[in-house]
Amino acid sequence: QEGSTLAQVKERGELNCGVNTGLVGFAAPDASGNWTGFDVAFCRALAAAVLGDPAKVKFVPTTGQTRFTALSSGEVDVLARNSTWTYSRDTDLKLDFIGVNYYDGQGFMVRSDLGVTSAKELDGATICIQTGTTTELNLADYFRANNMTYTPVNIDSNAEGEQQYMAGACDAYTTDASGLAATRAAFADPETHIILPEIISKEPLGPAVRHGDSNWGDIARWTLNALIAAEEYGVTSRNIEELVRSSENPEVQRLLGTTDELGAMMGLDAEWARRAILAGGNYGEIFAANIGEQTPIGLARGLNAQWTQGGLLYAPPFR
Amino acid sequence: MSDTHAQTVPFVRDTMLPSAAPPVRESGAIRWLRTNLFSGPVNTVLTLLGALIIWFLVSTFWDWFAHSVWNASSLNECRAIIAATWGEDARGACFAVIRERWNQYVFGFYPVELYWRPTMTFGLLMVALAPVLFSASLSIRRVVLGITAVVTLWAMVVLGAPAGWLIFAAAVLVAGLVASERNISWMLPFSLVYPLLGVWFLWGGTLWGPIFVLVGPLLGWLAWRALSRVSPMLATVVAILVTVLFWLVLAGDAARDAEALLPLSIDAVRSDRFGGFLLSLTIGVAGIALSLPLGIVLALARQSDMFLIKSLAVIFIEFIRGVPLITLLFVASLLLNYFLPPGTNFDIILRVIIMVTIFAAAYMAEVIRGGLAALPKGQYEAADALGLDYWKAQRLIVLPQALKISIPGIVSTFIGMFKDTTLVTFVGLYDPLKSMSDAVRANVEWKGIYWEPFIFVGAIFFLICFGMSRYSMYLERRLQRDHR
Amino acid sequence: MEHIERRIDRSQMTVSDEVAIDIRNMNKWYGTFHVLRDIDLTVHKGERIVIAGPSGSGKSTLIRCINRLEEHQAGHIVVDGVELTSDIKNIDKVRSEVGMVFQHFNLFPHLTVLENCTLAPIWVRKVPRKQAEATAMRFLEKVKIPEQAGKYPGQLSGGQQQRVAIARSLCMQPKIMLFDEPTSALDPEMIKEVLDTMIELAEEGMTMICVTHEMGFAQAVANRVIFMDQGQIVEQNNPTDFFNNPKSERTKLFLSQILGH
Amino acid sequence: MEHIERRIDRSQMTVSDEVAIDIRNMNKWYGTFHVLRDIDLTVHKGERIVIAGPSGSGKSTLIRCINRLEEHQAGHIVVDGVELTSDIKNIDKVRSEVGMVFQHFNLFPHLTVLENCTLAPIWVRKVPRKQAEATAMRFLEKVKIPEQAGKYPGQLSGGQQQRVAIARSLCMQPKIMLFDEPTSALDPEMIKEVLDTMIELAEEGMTMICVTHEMGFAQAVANRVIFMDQGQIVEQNNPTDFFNNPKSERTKLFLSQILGH
Amino acid sequence: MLVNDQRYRSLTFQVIVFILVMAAAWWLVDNTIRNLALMGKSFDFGFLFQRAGYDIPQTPIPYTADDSHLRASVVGLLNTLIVAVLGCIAATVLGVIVGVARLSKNWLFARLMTVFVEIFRNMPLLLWILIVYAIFTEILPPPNAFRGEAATSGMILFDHVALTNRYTALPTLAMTNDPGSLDLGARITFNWATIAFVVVLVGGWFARRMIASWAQDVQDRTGSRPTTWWMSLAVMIVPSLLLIWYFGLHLEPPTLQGFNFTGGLNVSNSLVALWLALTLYTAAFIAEIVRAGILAVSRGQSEAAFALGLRPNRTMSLVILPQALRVIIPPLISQYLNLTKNSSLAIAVGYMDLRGTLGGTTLNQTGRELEAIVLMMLTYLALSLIISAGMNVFNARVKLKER
Ligand SMILES: Nc1ncnc2c1ncn2[C@@H]1O[C@H](COP(=O)(O)OP(=O)(O)OP(=O)(O)O)[C@@H](O)[C@H]1O
Ligand SMILES: Nc1ncnc2c1ncn2[C@@H]1O[C@H](COP(=O)(O)OP(=O)(O)OP(=O)(O)O)[C@@H](O)[C@H]1O
Ligand SMILES: [Mg+2]
Ligand SMILES: [Mg+2]
Repeated sequence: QEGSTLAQVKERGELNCGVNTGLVGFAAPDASGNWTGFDVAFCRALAAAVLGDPAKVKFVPTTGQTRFTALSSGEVDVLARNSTWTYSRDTDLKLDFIGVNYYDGQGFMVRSDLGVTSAKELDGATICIQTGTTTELNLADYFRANNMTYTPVNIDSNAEGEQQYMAGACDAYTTDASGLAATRAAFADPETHIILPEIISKEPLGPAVRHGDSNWGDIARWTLNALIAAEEYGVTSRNIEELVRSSENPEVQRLLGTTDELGAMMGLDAEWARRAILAGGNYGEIFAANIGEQTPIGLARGLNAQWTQGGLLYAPPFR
Repeated sequence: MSDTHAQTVPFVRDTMLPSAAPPVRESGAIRWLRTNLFSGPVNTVLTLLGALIIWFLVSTFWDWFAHSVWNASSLNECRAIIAATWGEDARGACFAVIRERWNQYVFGFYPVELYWRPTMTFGLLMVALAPVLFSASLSIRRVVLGITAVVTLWAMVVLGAPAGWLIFAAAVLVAGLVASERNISWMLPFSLVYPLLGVWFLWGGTLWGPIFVLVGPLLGWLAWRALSRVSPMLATVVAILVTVLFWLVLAGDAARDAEALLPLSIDAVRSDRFGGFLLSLTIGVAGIALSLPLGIVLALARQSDMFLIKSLAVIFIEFIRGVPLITLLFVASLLLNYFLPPGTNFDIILRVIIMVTIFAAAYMAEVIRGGLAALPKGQYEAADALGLDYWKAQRLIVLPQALKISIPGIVSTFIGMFKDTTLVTFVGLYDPLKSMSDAVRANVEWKGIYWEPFIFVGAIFFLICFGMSRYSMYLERRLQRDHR
Repeated sequence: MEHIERRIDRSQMTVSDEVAIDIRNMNKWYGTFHVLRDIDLTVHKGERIVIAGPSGSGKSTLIRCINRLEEHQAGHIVVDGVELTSDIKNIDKVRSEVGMVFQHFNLFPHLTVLENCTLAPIWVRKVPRKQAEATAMRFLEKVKIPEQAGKYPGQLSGGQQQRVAIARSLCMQPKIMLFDEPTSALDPEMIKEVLDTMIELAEEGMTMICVTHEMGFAQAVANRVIFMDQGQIVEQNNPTDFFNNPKSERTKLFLSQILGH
Repeated sequence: MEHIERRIDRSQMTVSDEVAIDIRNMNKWYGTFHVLRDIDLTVHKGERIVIAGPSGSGKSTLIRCINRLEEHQAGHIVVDGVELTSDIKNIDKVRSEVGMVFQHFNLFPHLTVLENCTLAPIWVRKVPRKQAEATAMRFLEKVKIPEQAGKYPGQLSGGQQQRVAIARSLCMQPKIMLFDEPTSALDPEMIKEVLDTMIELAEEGMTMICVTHEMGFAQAVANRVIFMDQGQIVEQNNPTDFFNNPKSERTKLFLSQILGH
Repeated sequence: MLVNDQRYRSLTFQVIVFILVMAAAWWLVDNTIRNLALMGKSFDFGFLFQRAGYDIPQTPIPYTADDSHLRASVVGLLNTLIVAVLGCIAATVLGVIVGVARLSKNWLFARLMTVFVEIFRNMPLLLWILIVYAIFTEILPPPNAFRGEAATSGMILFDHVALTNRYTALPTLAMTNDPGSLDLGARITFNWATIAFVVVLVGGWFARRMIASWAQDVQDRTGSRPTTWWMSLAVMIVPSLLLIWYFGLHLEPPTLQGFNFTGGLNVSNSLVALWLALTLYTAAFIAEIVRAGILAVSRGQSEAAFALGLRPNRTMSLVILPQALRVIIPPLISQYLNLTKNSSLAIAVGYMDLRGTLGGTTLNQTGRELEAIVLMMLTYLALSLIISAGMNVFNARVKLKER
């Protein structure tokens, strides 16, 4: 319809995607300004699904403080910035989280020579924390619940957090465990830092869209689901052409638009999911390419494995 | 004894004494040292203190500078080289990061193959500014334009500009040099269209856009010509209306149609590719160019005897001056969309430019108001008595004098604004100071590098701002000498 | 007559019957302060009128009303057939017919002497620059400083500046000239130069109203002297009678002070 | 003698044998520029000395050396028995005995006239305020402006300001007064007021050294005129002989210029 | 035609402008209302009374995560004021020193100060904030460097102060005879001892004034001014010493316990860095103002004072300064204004000022950007209006009387 986000995006010929200003593995520009990362890949898949070209994305770097406003004010069409799905954000902030692309939890990183092995031993510590995040609230709750005190050092960006932590200006750095891993991986001497076992919160990270345009929400949600489902069914960017021709699996056929025209229900064509998967591969491929164990970030799949593998990823059926 | 002249001994000198050299301790280096460094106990202590400070600074930083590494691909490599060359404990600077990433600091994420375009844009800026800034002195113009021409063309060649554009730039620069020798005001038309050209060079896209933007005021001017006999006020209103309507209603479509008919475009570069000093300069130059006229209007409004106009100006100026710039930038990035019709979305750089302009204009207005207030009332009366109307009196009599008085203030406002362009980092733009350095540090190779980028960026800011302030001092002195 | 040495040629100094300025029953207040009270004054073409009076008597205010630098609140002022009302057209018309020379010259310091003189002709009268410059040079010659045309006012002496101011007014080819104490800010040596220029103007038949304390000038040139006090015209007469035979007590007092000084 | 009208009472103008200022072989350089060359000058109590000479000849520098506003580099200056060296005690002593009046008055604009006059007595001489004010009023009366005591300098005319400056110096009850072109920044009408004040001082027998171009004053009041050129004393004589019968060529030239003017 | 009538012309013009401005305002408000409706949001400050939920490192008044956003904002405002006031004081002191030093006859020192001024004026403040902060974090030792036998760093000032890369640990003032606190409600308390000290200091200040006026009186009567500095010192200090003795006030040095120094006051580096950078940057501007102010007093003034026999220091205090101050104070106050506004760059070092709380975390957690930013701007506006009102009063008071 006129004025819908989909129409606007098509009219513009470009998807505006809000991302982190720079978190290696999730979203960061390289020396020539090309964006790469786990969140970036979702944006590209969405652009491919909607516009037919994974390159037609404009990445809008947002800070922890500007991200939701950027979304609600219409500056970005979708926010893929490792944001936690919470009750109040979904309701009061008028966002719609369209799913979870990374199940995370907040953890702590400390130097191993500090002799701390549990978060419970952090009483009185100085802790670096990014402002404007849920981690800030979790941290306050966690220390109160355990009757401990701490001194927060508020930082503005991940880069600054690393600087403070490295210089010893804080005893511990807290953020989502994935972020910690990414940060630790980039250190010159990763062995000398440990990530404490406690995960003090649930941090389901996912892309969000504005409240009120359900069709656009559906498109984003099912693009994510398509990526997850593709992994479940073994559809990869390499075998997809072949599967289009030869797949016998009706679910795969529907997903790839060879039988039912599911895309039309959302105002897209039949091959939307095919393009989304081709853009950067299925969920597993994206994960492996950006943050998986082969990358410097080196995250294990863990909770983010398919339900069939003991993880939490569970795409609803395509029918 | 009451004779007045009793004590007078008449005296006449018949040979004039020659001028003698002062006593040794009163001349030369000794005297200089004595009067300038050791003229008393306090002074001697100060001198020693000063020397101590210098010694402290030099001894602390000398090693670090002396042991600097320019050739390495990562911080660790730097450290290895330093350790290998100057020993394990040596500390040294790793300017290799500048060498590796200078382009990011200078051009942001602008496409590498198009670096020549911003280069050319800012080179030609000098030509456009020549009639305005360096109008009075031929020798300065010669030096500035000469250096600009050489540097710009050299840089364009190095950056791989296409031959056509190289010729174009050379032609403009040579035209500027020629005009500078003859009559610099020949370049005024170029100065007038330069803003649009500059925008086109930087952002690219179709040339028809700027052309049709230009058509608007042209139509307005025609309307004004036609109506000015009837009523100047009506004519002005109509002219503005025509211009704005043309821009809003026709210009976009016309440009698209013209482009379809006759494509005239260069590669488009999106705003999100702007960063580093390119971003600072773009915002700074645009802000400077826009804030001066706006500031003049605000100052005149504040000086006006129309109560309503005056109050509006006062409220506006005091409001803008009363809040920090970064809250205005937050408004630009967070709130502007609330105030505009649903669905409007315009470029973040443009929004930042608008906010920076408004901010600088409020300060500018106060500076210019000071200049206006310094003008004697007789000047206004004389203009009135000669039959000049308000606008002519302002344009011909009042503003030239008021602006001249305000030059130091105007330039320090410019400098302040240029420094403030670094604050765009807080709305997610890649300023050279913080965001760009964070982006560089986000890479594994350069994690942990702080001082070198600060020094590099700081030095460039210093050069530009210091240059501006010296230029304003020169201008002030020259204007003082003239007219006297 | 200390500053006036030469014989004055009165051949052109004819007063015509045409009315140049007609002021009827004019009143003006500054706030509640009544500066000008019931002023009636008719000036014919070619008249040379000197206005004298103690400080604060409203002399400046009166002549500033004539080209509407001040607004009057009651009565009528008709200049060259145009009544001064709040209509801007009329004001513009009157101002371009009436030249004014101020006590403090009020030259434009950022423009050269020539530019000072051509500014108004070019922008108000829309005269081509070449022609305006030619006219300006003619008048600069008339005030005897053509060689200073390229200088800035700040480079001239007070007397020269005031003559530039006169030339600047003349360039608009006004029918009437107003002078507000044109010599009182000048050093004694320079007063003569300026008075000479003004005398020459008078000799050519210019209609002039002049506020001045140069009684020598008044006696030599004026055809009418007006004495003002407390915002009113107290006495007016031809100069000979005015100086030798003042009627009102106030005038006598004033003259004794000013001439005794 | 244009500014001096009254008869001058010479009864008190006696010159004693006591030496007030003794300058021997004094030399001064600005950098390498030799401003004062071998100055020898003895001033007795009660003398009134006028220093004349072309601009830049070092007149100001000479009298500024006398109260050590400038430092001399060779020779001796003894004022009232105290030699000026870099000893601060001596400098203070000399300065409180020597009053100085500047060309540009240099009144303190943030203080009233009375405060200007009492500042130094109170802070330097430690006089009680009441008494300082009484003295100040006496001297303000002497310079004929007691009624301005409560005003600020900015509210006075130039002549009044200069008289305040003289009164301010007198309030320190100096033995010697130095004047550096006290009238040259004044309008002609005001020069008279200031000269009158200076003449009165002379009549009371004050030792004065005065740089001035007022030759009328020199002739009427001075007992000695000193002519300087290029940093040297070229000629000195009593005023009558100095003006009527100058010896040196330079003096003649200078006098012809200054009197012909 | 109305526009051709002098009387109505400006009226017409004003009416047109007024209509245009009103139309524009209406347009903006209308857009805002529609946009809010589209997003399903309201314009409502109720969020200020909700639980904030986040902690603030520096809390001048008691605050916990359970307090409301309003209280968090007040804490932020107080933090803004703390850094602004400290910055103004320090910048003035440094600026005056540098400004005077630039005028010094000492060539070397004057040049050095010129370099200082030019360097700090011509580079962005943000750069200085980042550099100073980086110097603190990179160069100072972490607290655990003070630990144990093999400590690599030591405390300074008789083991009372520790400079670490997190904070400056200062000793606390402890009392053996604590008189308890005055509760002002809203959990704002003042220790009676503090109040006693304030009272004594203010009283001492008045006593000093009285001594000064007594000295003036004596001088007026007798001419010589009694030496009063020791009396002034005594009335300022002796009562305080008595109080210290009465309350048993003593310093308790911070001790390293666990991760950090405790038992003292830890002044965070973000505050110190922000304060220092603001101070240095503003001092460069103030130095220029001071220099210009002193130069504005003509040389003739000091010469006249010397010729009257006044000593240089009296000349300074009686003649030069009173005149220079008139020139200096107005631009000085606008520098104070700038400094206060610039303190909002606290964001760069994570100092939780008004912008960091109300305009940062609160805005972000509640999503009330319109309300939060409007409130924040109004607060800053009120601050600057208060400062500039003070300046206007001052200007009117000291204007030189002219003819
Ligand atoms: N703008 C004004 N507002 C209020 N009163 C004014 C204004 N201008 C002049 N006046 C008062 O009006 C009176 C007449 O002033 P005007 O300047 O006309 O006197 P004048 O005769 O020209 O005196 P002078 O010889 O001193 O120039 C004076 O008392 C003056 O104080
Ligand atoms: N501070 C200074 N530094 C260097 N040269 C100076 C300084 N002051 C004065 N001079 C030079 O010393 C010379 C004598 O100056 P001085 O002011 O004593 O002359 P003067 O006789 O008083 O002249 P005038 O009549 O113009 O006041 C002049 O050539 C002047 O340029
Ligand atoms: Mg007058
Ligand atoms: Mg002199």
